[in-house]
Amino acid sequence: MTHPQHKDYAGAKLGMWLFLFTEILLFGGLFLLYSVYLRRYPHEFAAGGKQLNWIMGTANTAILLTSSLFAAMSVTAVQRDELKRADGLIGGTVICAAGFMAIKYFEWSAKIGHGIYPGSEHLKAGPPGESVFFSLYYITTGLHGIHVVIGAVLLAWIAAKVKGGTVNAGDYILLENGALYWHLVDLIWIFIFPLYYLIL
Amino acid sequence: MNPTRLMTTTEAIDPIFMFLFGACLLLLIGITAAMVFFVVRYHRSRAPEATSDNNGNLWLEIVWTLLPTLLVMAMFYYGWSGYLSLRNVPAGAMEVTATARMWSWSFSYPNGKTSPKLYVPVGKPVKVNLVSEDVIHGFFLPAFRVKRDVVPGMKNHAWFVASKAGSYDLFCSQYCGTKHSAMISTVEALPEAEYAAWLQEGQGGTGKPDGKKLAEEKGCLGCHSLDGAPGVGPSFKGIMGRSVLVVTKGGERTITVDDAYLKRSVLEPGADLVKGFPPIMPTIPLKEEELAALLEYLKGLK
Amino acid sequence: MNEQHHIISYRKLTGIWLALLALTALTVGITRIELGGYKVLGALTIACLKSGLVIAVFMHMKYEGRLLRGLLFLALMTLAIFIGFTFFDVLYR
Amino acid sequence: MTTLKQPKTSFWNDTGKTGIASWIFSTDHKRIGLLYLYSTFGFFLVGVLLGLLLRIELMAPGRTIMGPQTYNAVFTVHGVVMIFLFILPSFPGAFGNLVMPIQIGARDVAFPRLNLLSWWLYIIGAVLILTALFIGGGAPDTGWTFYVPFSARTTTNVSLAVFGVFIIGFSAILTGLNFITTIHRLRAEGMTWDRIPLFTWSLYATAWVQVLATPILAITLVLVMSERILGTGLFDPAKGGDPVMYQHLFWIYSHPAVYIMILPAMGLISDIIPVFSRKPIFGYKMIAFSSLAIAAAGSLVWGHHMFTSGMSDTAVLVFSFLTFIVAIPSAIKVFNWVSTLYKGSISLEAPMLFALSFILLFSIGGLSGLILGAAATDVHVHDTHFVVGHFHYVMFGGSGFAFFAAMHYWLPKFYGRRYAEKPAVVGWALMFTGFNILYFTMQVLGMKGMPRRYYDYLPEFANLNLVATIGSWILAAGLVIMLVNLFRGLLWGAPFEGNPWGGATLEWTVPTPPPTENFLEEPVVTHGPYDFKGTGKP
Ligand code: HEA
Ligand code: HEA
Ligand code: HEC
Ligand code: CUA
Ligand SMILES: [Cu+2]
Repeated sequence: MTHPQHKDYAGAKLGMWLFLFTEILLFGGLFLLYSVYLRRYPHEFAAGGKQLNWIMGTANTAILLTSSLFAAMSVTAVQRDELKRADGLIGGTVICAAGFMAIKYFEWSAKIGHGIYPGSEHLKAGPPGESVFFSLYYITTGLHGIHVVIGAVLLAWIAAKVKGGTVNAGDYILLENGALYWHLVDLIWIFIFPLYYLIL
Repeated sequence: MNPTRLMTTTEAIDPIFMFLFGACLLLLIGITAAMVFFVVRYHRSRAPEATSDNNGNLWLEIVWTLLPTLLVMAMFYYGWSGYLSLRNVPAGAMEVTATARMWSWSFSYPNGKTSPKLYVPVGKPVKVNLVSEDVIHGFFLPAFRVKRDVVPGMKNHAWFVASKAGSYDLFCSQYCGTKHSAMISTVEALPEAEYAAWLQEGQGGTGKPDGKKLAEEKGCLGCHSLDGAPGVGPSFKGIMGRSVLVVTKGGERTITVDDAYLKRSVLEPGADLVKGFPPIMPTIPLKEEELAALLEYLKGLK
Repeated sequence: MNEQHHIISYRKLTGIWLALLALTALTVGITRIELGGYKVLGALTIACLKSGLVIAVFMHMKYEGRLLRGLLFLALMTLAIFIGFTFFDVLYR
Repeated sequence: MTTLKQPKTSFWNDTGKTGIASWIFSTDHKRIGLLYLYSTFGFFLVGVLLGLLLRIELMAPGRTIMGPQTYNAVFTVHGVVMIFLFILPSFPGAFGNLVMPIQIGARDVAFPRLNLLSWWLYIIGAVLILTALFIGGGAPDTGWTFYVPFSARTTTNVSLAVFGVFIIGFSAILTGLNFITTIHRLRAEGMTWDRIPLFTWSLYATAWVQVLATPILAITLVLVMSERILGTGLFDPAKGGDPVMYQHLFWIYSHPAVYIMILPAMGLISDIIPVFSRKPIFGYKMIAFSSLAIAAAGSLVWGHHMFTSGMSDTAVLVFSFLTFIVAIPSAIKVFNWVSTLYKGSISLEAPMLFALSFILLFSIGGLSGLILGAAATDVHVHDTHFVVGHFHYVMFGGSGFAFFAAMHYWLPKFYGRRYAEKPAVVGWALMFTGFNILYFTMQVLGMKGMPRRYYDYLPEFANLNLVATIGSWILAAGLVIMLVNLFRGLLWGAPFEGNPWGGATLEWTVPTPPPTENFLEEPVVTHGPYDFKGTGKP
C-alpha cells in the first residue's frame, strides 16, 4: 500500500482509517434502514428477534471479541519483535474467524431449514414487518460475514509476511492496518448483536 | 381571503413563481452586467497592467454573505407557505380516488362510478386520494400547479379547484416504464349542474357493463392493442381460439385460447406467461359481472 | 516521519477484553429482564461503550493525534446526521 | 498515445518505457490522469451522442427515430454514462491526478498503486455497464435514479448495470482517500494550508464527499440487487418495505454527488480567473472555506428531490430550508470571482472564455436550483423538463464547460504542444449559443408542464421542442470544432513552452511536459498561489 521508495507511516494509517470510515458508512446505510423499520414494526421486530438464537449470538460475540484481542496482541508482539508469538496470535484470530463463520453457518441453515429466508412462503404468509426483519438480518449478517472472510484472508496473508520477515518491529504498518480492519469487523458486530439478537 | 371565493392552487403558487423569477433575474442581470463591464473596461488592451492587487475585503464578504442569506430566507418562507396551501385541503372538498397503474388512470367517485378521465364540478374543491396498484406514478396537473407521487402502499393526496369549465391536461410525472408518456388523461371541469347529471348517468340502472368501455377504463388497452400489433402485451385481435406458447411454472407448453384460459389470464396474470412478454401484467380488481362482460368482449374481437 | 509508537501491554489488552466480555454479559442480562423501552437504550449505550473501548485501546485511537480523532468524529457525525435527518420524514409522516 | 513524439524528455518517455503496458500499469499520477482523461472523455462522447439521439427523437411528437422502450433505455444509459462514467470520475480522476500532486509540490500521490487500482476498477465497472446493455433483458430502462419498485420489476438487465456502478463507487472511494492522504501528508516545504491552490482545496472538499457519501450509494445498490435477485422486499410495499426509503438512501448519496461534480470545477475557475486577470484572487480564504461549507451543507439537503414523494411535511420544511443554506457559499464564490476581475488586466483567451461562461451558465443553473428548492414552486416543476434544464445548466454548463476550460488551460502543459486559438474561440462561441438555445428552451417547456422522461408529448409542446433540438445541433457543431482543434493542436501543434499565461501555481514552474517525478529538485514554496509578483501575499 505504501510507496516503495519512502514509507509514510502516518500517511498509511490515515489512509486506512479513511477506508474504515467508508466501511462504517456502508453498514450505516443498513443501520439507517433498521432504525426506520424498527420504528414502524416494533412488535414484529421483537417477534423476529425472539426467533434468533441468542445463545449462538452471544457465543459469536465472545469469539469475535477474543479474536480482536488476539489481533491487538499481535501488534504488540510485533512491536516488541516477538515475531513467533505474533504469528501465533494472528493464527488465533483466524481460527476464531473460522469458528465465527461455522456458528453463522449453523444459524443460517437452521433458519433456512425452517423456511425463513427472503421471499419464502413462510415469510410471505406472516406479517410484513417480519419479512423486513429477516431480510435485514440476512443482508446485514451476510455482508458482515463477507467482511469476516476478507479480514481472515487478509490476516493470513499478513501472517505469512510476518513469518517471512517483511513485517517486523521496524516496519509493521501492514499488520497494524490489518488489525485495524479486523477491529472494525468486531465493532460492527458489537452493534449487530444487540440490535438483532437481544432487542426483543 | 374572500370567504365566498376560494383561492385556487394556481393563484396561491403563481405569485411565488413571480417573486422567485424576479429576484433571480435581477441577480443574474446584475452579475452579468458587472462581468461584462469589467471584462470590457479592464481588457488587457485597455488595462495592460492590473491596477490593484487587492485580495479581499472583510466588509464586502460580510455584505455578500448576509444579503443573500436574507434573500434566500424570504424565498424559503414564501416557498413554504405556498406549499402549505397545496397541502391543506379546504373543508368540504369532494373526494375522488385516483387509481394509477401501468399505464392508465381510473377515477372513482363517492357514488361508485368510475371513469378514465377526471370529472369535477367547477368551483368546488376536489381532494384526490392517490392509489397505485404497481409502481410509483405521479399525479400532475400543470394548469393547477399540483403534483404528487402515487406510491404503492402509501396514502397520498392532492387537491385543486377548477375555477373555469374546460379540459385540462393530466400527466403521469413519475417515470413508470415503457408507456409512461402515454399515461395521460384530462381533467374535465363541468358546471355544477352538468356535473351532477354526468355523475348520475349510467348509475343505478341495471344495464350490463359494457366490455369495450371496461377494456378502456381498466387500462387493458394501455398494453393490448386491438389491431394485431404487439404492444407491451399480446394483441387482443382474434385472441379467441388462437394457439399461444406459454410458460407455466418454468415449463413451456402450447395452449389454445379458450374461456378458462382467458379467465385465468385476467385473474392470475402470472400463472401462464405468454412467451416473449415480460411478467408485468397487474392483477386488476374486477367485479363478477365486469369480468364476464370483458371476456365476452374479448371473445368477440376478430 | 518520527512519530512515537505507543506499545500497549498484553496486560492492558487482556483487561480490556475482560471488560468487553463483562459488558456483553451485562447486555444479555438487561435485555432478558423486562425493562420496556429502556432496553433499547440500555443495550445501545453498552454497545457504544464497548465500541469506545475497542476504538480507544485495541485500535490505538487513544494514542493518536488530534487529526485522526477529529476525522473519526466527523465520520460518526455524518452517519448520525444521515440517520437523524431521515427521521424528519419517518417520525412526522 | 505511444507514437506521440514529444519535444523533450518528460514523463512521456523519460522512463524509457512507452509501450501500452507502461501506461495501463503505470503508477505515475500523470499517466493515470491521462488514462482517466481518455476513458472518461470517451464515455462523454458516447453520452453526448445518446443525448443527440434523445433530442432527435423529441424533435417532433410521435415516433421520430425510435420506439418508447428504446427511448427509455437511451435516456437511462445517457444519464448513467454521463453521471457515473463521465462527470463524477472525470475531474478528480483526470485533472485531479494530473495537476494536484504538482500543485502541492509532491512527486506523486500517497498511494500510487491504489491510484492505478482506482482506474482499473473504473474500467471494470464501465465494461460491466456496457455489457449490461447487450446481454440479458437488454439495456436498463429505469432512469439513472433506479427508483424502486420499478427497478425491481423491470425485466431489463438492471442488476448487472447496478453492479457496474457499485464497482465504480469503490473506484471513487479509493481516489478520495488517496487524495485526502496526499494533501495531508505530501505537501512540499512551505506549502501551508493557506498557500494551497484553490483547485486543490476544492479537490480536498470533494474527496471528503467521495469518502463519506459513496458508501451509502454502494449499500443502496447492493439492496437493489438483492431486491431483484433474492426478493428481499425491503422496498416492496407488498412485503412491508417502503419505496420512499430507497429514495432517501439514493439521494443521501446522489445529492452530495452533485457537489463532487461541481466543486473541482469551481476550484479550477478560481485558478483560471486570477491568472487571466493578472490579479490575486479576491477572498482566497472565503473561497477555500466555501468549498468546505458546500461539501458539509450539501450533505444535509438530499430531501429536496423528494418534495412530492409523500415524505412528511416536516421533512419538506427542513430540507427546503437547508437547500437555501447551500446556495449561500455558492453565491460567495460567484461574487468573489466577479470581484477578482475588477481592476485586473483581462485577456480573453480560450480558457478564460470558458471560465467566464462557466460563471454565467452556473449562475443560471444555480438560480433555477433555487426555484426547485422552494417547496411551492418545486411541486409544479418537479419531474419536468425544468429540472432537466436545471441540471444540464449546472452539470454541462458548469462542470462540462469547466472541463473544457481545464483542457485548454492544462493539456498544453502536459502535451508540450499548443492548439490554435481562433478555432477554439469559434468552437466556444457556437457551444455557448447552442447550449442556451437548447437548455433554456427546456426550462420553458418545463414551466409549461412538459414532464421529463417523456417519449412522446402533446402538440402544444412541439414548437419549443423543435427549437431545443436545433440548439443541440449548434452545440454539437461547436463541440466538434473544439475537439478537432484540440486534437490537432495537442498532437501536431507548435511547441508550448514556459508559462505563457503567467500562472503562479507550482505546475507552471516545472518543465513542460513535466518529468516523471515532476520536480527536478524538491520545491520550497515561498509565496501564495496567486501572487503574480512573488511578494509573499496570497
Ligand atoms: C453539478 C451538479 C449540480 C449542482 C451544482 C446543483 C446545484 C443545486 N441544485 Fe440541483 N440537481 C442536479 C445537479 C446539480 N444541482 C441534478 C443532476 C438534479 C436532478 C436529478 C434527477 O432527478 O435526475 C438536480 C435536481 C435538483 C433539485 C430537485 C428538483 C426536482 O426533482 O424536483 C433541487 C431542489 O431543490 C435542486 C437544487 C439545487 C440547488 C439549490 C443548488 C445550489 O447548489 C445552487 C447554488 C448556486 C447558485 C445559487 C447560483 C450562483 C450564485 C449567484 C448567482 C449569486 C446569487 C445567489 C443568491 C442570492 C443565493 N437540484
Ligand atoms: C454531464 C452530464 C450530461 C451532459 C453533458 C448531457 C448532455 C446532453 N443531454 Fe443530458 N442528461 C443527463 C446528463 C447530461 N446530459 C442526465 C443525468 C439526464 C437524466 C437521465 C434520466 O432521466 O435518468 C439527462 C437527460 C437528458 C434529457 C431528458 C430525457 C427525458 O427526460 O426525456 C435530454 C433531452 O433532451 C438530454 C439531452 C442532452 C443533450 C442534447 C446533451 C448535449 O450535450 C449533447 C450535445 C450533443 C453534442 C454536443 C454532440 C456532439 C457530437 C459529437 C461529439 C460527435 C463526435 C463523435 C465522435 C467523434 C465519436 N439529456
Ligand atoms: C401493464 C400492462 C398490462 C395491462 C394493464 C394488462 N395486461 Fe394483459 N397482458 C400483459 C402482458 C405483458 C401479457 C403477456 C404475459 C402474460 O401472459 O402475463 C398479458 C397477457 C394477457 C392475456 C393473455 C393473452 C394471450 O395472448 O394469451 C389476456 C387475456 C390479458 N392479458 C387480458 C388483459 C385484460 C382483460 C386486462 C385489463 C383488465 C389486461 N390484460 C391488462 C400486460 C398487461
Ligand atoms: Cu405512470 Cu409514469
Ligand atoms: Cu440535490
